[in-house]
Amino acid sequence: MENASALIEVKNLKVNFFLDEGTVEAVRGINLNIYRNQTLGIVGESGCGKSVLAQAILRIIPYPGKIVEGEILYYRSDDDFVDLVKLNNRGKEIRNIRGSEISIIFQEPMTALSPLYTIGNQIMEAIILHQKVNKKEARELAIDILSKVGIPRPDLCIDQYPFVLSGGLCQRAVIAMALSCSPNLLIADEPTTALDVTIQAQILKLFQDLQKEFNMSVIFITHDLAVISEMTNEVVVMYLGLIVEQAPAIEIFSSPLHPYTQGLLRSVPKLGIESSERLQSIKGTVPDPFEKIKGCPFFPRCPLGDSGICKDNNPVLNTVSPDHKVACFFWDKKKINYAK
Amino acid sequence: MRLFKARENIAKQEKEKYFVATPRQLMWWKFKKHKLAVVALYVLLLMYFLAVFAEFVSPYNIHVRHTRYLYSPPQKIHFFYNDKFHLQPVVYKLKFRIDSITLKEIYYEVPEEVYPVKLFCRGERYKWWGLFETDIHLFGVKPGGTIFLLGTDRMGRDMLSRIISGSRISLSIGLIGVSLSFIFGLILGGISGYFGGTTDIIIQRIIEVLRSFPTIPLWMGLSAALPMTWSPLKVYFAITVILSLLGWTGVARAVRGRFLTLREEDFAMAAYLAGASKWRIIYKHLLPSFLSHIIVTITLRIPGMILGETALSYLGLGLRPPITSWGVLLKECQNVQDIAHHPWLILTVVFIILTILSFNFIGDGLRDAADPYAT
Amino acid sequence: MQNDRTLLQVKNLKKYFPIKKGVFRKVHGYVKAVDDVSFSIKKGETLSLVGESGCGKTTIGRLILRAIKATSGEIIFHLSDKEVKINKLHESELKAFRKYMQLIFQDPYSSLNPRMTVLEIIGEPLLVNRVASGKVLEDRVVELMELVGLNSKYLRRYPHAFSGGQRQRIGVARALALNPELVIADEPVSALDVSIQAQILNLLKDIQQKQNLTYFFISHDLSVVEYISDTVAVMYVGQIVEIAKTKNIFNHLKHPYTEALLSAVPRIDPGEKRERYFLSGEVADPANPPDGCYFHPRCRYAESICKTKPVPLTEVVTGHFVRCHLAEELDLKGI
Amino acid sequence: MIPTLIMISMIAFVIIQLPPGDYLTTKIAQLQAQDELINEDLIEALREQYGLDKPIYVQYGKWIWNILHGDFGFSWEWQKPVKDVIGERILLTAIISFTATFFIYVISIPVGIFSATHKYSVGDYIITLIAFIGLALPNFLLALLLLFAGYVFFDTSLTGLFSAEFANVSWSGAKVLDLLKHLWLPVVVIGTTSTAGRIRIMRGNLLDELNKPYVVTARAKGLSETKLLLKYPVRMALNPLISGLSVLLPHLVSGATITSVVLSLPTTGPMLLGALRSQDVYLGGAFILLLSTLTVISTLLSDILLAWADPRIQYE
Repeated sequence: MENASALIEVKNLKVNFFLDEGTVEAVRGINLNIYRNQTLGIVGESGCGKSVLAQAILRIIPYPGKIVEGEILYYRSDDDFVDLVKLNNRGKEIRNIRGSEISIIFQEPMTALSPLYTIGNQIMEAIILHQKVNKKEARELAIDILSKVGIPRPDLCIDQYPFVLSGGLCQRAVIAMALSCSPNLLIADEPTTALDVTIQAQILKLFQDLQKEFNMSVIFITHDLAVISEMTNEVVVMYLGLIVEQAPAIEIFSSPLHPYTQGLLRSVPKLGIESSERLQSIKGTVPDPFEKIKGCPFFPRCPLGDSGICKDNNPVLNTVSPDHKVACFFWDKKKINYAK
Repeated sequence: MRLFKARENIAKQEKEKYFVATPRQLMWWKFKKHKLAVVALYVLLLMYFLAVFAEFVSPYNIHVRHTRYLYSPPQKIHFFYNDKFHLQPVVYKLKFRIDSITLKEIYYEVPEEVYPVKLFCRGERYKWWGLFETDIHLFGVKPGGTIFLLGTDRMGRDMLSRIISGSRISLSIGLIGVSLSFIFGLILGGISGYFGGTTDIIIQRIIEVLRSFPTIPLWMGLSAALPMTWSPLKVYFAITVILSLLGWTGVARAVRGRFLTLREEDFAMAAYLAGASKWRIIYKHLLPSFLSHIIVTITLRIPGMILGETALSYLGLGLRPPITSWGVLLKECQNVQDIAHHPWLILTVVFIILTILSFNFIGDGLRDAADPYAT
Repeated sequence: MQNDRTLLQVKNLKKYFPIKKGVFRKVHGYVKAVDDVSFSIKKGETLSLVGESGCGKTTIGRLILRAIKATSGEIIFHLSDKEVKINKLHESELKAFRKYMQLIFQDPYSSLNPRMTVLEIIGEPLLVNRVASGKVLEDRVVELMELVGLNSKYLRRYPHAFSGGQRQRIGVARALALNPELVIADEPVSALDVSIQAQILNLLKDIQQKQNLTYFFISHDLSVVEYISDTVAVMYVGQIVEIAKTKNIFNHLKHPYTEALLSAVPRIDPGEKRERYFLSGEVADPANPPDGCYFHPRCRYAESICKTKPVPLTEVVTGHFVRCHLAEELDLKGI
Repeated sequence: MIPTLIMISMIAFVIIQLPPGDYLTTKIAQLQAQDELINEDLIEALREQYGLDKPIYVQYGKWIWNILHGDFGFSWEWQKPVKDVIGERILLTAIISFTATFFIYVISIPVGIFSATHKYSVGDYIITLIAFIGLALPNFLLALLLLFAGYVFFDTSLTGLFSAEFANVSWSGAKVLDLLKHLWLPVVVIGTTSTAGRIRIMRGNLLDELNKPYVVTARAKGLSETKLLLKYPVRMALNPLISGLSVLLPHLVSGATITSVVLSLPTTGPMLLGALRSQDVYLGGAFILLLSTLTVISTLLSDILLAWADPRIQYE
């Protein structure tokens, strides 16, 4: 954060999915900066648009989704930048960025790899694609990266098919693939959700170590607040395609300002905290994605909501302190302190 | 997103209607989206209507030979005659002369002699399904005129009437054959899927063997074994059984597959743990879920049955005259010369293709609709 | 609440699945999915079973429900007037007995038949056990829907009309329909969104208080387990490695695996960097477990005895059972 | 596979024995009625050799025993050993079926890929429509229509596999060329339905695969769309087509049988038909047995191919 030079600037990004049943506004106007060497956490429940945001950056939004507005500026250096939205999503330019400068890791390690090819084949493919090396060199690089992600006996593992490996090993292989070309930005979309806790801990540790080693920015997407709190220094909370709060991790977990963030924090059971008290859940459910939302998206479930203003007006993301932004009309009305 | 998949046809304010919609309603709404399937459904309904009311719909009795009109080409219906347009369609009188060189009959129309096409016209007497005797036909012309819309065959029989009448056999053989193979398949596939173990292995083996037989040679072999002395009705049923003998393997496989996956579904387990009996689980939980899929499978199998009959009859191993089926009709087109000189004889093909196409479209539409809850 | 009556007792429960190979389906060995498990649950309490995927926790749930039959061991259900050995019940007796124990499923989608209305789904246990029918049944279903916080005017809706959380409520209502003594909840919140999880957990707790229910709670999520349970059993490769009161499991734990599990759980405590301990390697293969203590290849305290000598589950402190040779010597860190 | 073959041979034998009486009895009666001389010795020898007076299982045993020793029996109709009658015809059937298989895959895979990757485009609709019509056009009808078209438009008869000058001469380079010239029609006729079906299958499979996570991962690697498509989803979507080979071949053999009757090809069809009509049991039986064996071999072939194409199968 000290040398705050942006790597990615997302400006007013809007993504719609045009389905037969109607249009789903998955991302509804997002502004966001990702800085060099920073780990940005994006947290939110299913359907909040966090994965779509990640896909938008790589321009791999699945059909029938489309970026309808906005810019995603990618800065190779301070004055060499490109608007990813303007690139042809099948063109050479974006393909050169994918996998080499920006790479992504998905939730299910087993399905993210094709069962028809060996781990090595799939990793080497990325290496050969982006680096000027021959097959033999690529293989050595692949073995090297596999050992970096902590795979035992990488020289044997490289010739294995994904389905003979455990979930944890597979995820390591996927990470190896993503890191094989030393990207500037790594997007991790729920990378540990499908894994067991002990394996999750291993993988999270691996992420922390690798980030230092590779000098890259990381976008860490998850629904798990605890994982976010361990992994990131800056947190973005999303709800229904919008950012509702953004702050450094320490601040967002100690003094969350948005009622949704507060609700989320209160509704998860925390280890070591007396269990006699009831969890305070957020009422209601996430609304129908086809519904057009006019006012504050959280209004129907909000404990502070005021039908006068919240119902019809969407609050903008306000900077309330130098590095804390919140989109709520009543953020200062009901502060709760989460510090222990 | 699951929640919102199947509700294309309902406006927002009708949400509640969607929420309480039965599976059948959901399927129908989804089916209706497949326009071609809906069209095909109407086409088939029409076909079956024709088959049921064959004697009434066809202008002539199928066995009546119009000996003065052998190999008559299709007659045209005219709205424009006497230099004027009329609402009442007519046909012209059909006459022929002998070509002096080839000695062939050449048919020509006589525009001076018009016969109005009348609805509910009186004609030859017939007994509808052997029940009601009447002489009313859907359409026809007065005695003296002829109305051979699709021409006549070598014995001067009206082709349209024969095709309509043939549809009764061809269309029913598909339905009955499929029903038989459905029953075989359901029972054996159900047993296989439900009990598993050795029973399953044995049944699977039998299916495997039957599937590795090329169907047509097997059908041919079996039909060749039918005694020539059998009555047409007996032959008809024997052929149906032969056709379904191989058809059931596909159904059995589909049933077994669905059974195995559904048996593992949590909701079946829930019913079991609630104390529901095996039969309740089968008919209340499993059957409704896979019935629609099975219907798709058998819909797509009917064409095969119809074609099987057609093919066997065409080879002379299936139905034989005096039974009239589409295959029997096609038998008249054994060689190129026949077809080349009397191309209208091949018009039966159009009906066959239309039917097969319709079944395929409906099957396609049903497949889309079969699981309205799919994501 | 505590009336100290044992409701369920599980003794030396084993379930071995044969591994069949080849054309003749010859048995080539066994997957020891559940390997000598014993515990008991008191009436009105919640016992949670935690462990990583494949450790056999779901199998134990199914064994208690007699959805599958145990290889050996006893499952004894203590009703107020009689004792029932579940593993010995005949099919016919079993059917009558099912009403005493019910299951809440993990997946709120596949556990509800999409072709049945809410009324039919919740009413099914009542109907098939001939408890109620017609209007009486409908009234009871309405009552149950209100109990789990569903609007009873949705009686005739189909499952597709509901969100995940609401569907899980329907599942809970179905499980409660017959007033069971024991409810087995197999990861009931892990398929739900964070904000919905809390709703369901609260619901389960409220109903337990209202009806003096007993829960057998299966989960991989330690914070959920801490919140909901009175007693916790930790499983590793088909065995219980530690079982004790919740407080003791989290604060005075005695097994290195429990320690590793707890250490692995990510926490929300920004700023505070705790010392973590990472388990290396992978979970042992239940078809071919290591000699001695199953955990020894991954255990940082392992000594030579651990590699050869199998460990029994021993009571180290009253009510605190541990399966570790070194349980008395180690000083492990809790939360 | 061996038990399957044994069962097939049993069924084939039962089928050919189904018609009442046997050829010999009928033939003798016929000859006697015409007061012709009967070679009693030959008939007795044959009766003995095939155990016609023994119970059916003995007959079956003898039949199979002889077949295992390369003797397929005697064709009454042709008055020749069955082996001499059918050799070339089975070969031609196999050639037609395998060529048709090739034709089917060469057409259907690329077209299916196009259709799936251009979902709901004009091209997709046209392909879909053609595929549906292809599905609705059974072999022999298509053969009839093509014959008709050939006659009307080109005034030629499209029947047969060889030109007249090659029909009855032994194999030579020129004859092979002539065969190739005639082969296209039966191949098209037999292959159309299956091609149409496989286009639909390929399209469906590929559509299922296109949005799988492993495809997205590969795309995120920066692969070009074409390379990506061919390496990942297409390879995966091919597997059902490969395993479908085992169903395809019986189907083609079936189709070839009836088509060859319509097109009067010198393959198995017309002869099998004749054999069945005249109860020439050993000829018919040999045909059914050999055709079925052909398809069993194809099942084996598709299993091997699939194991080669999908590493998951080797690990099972």
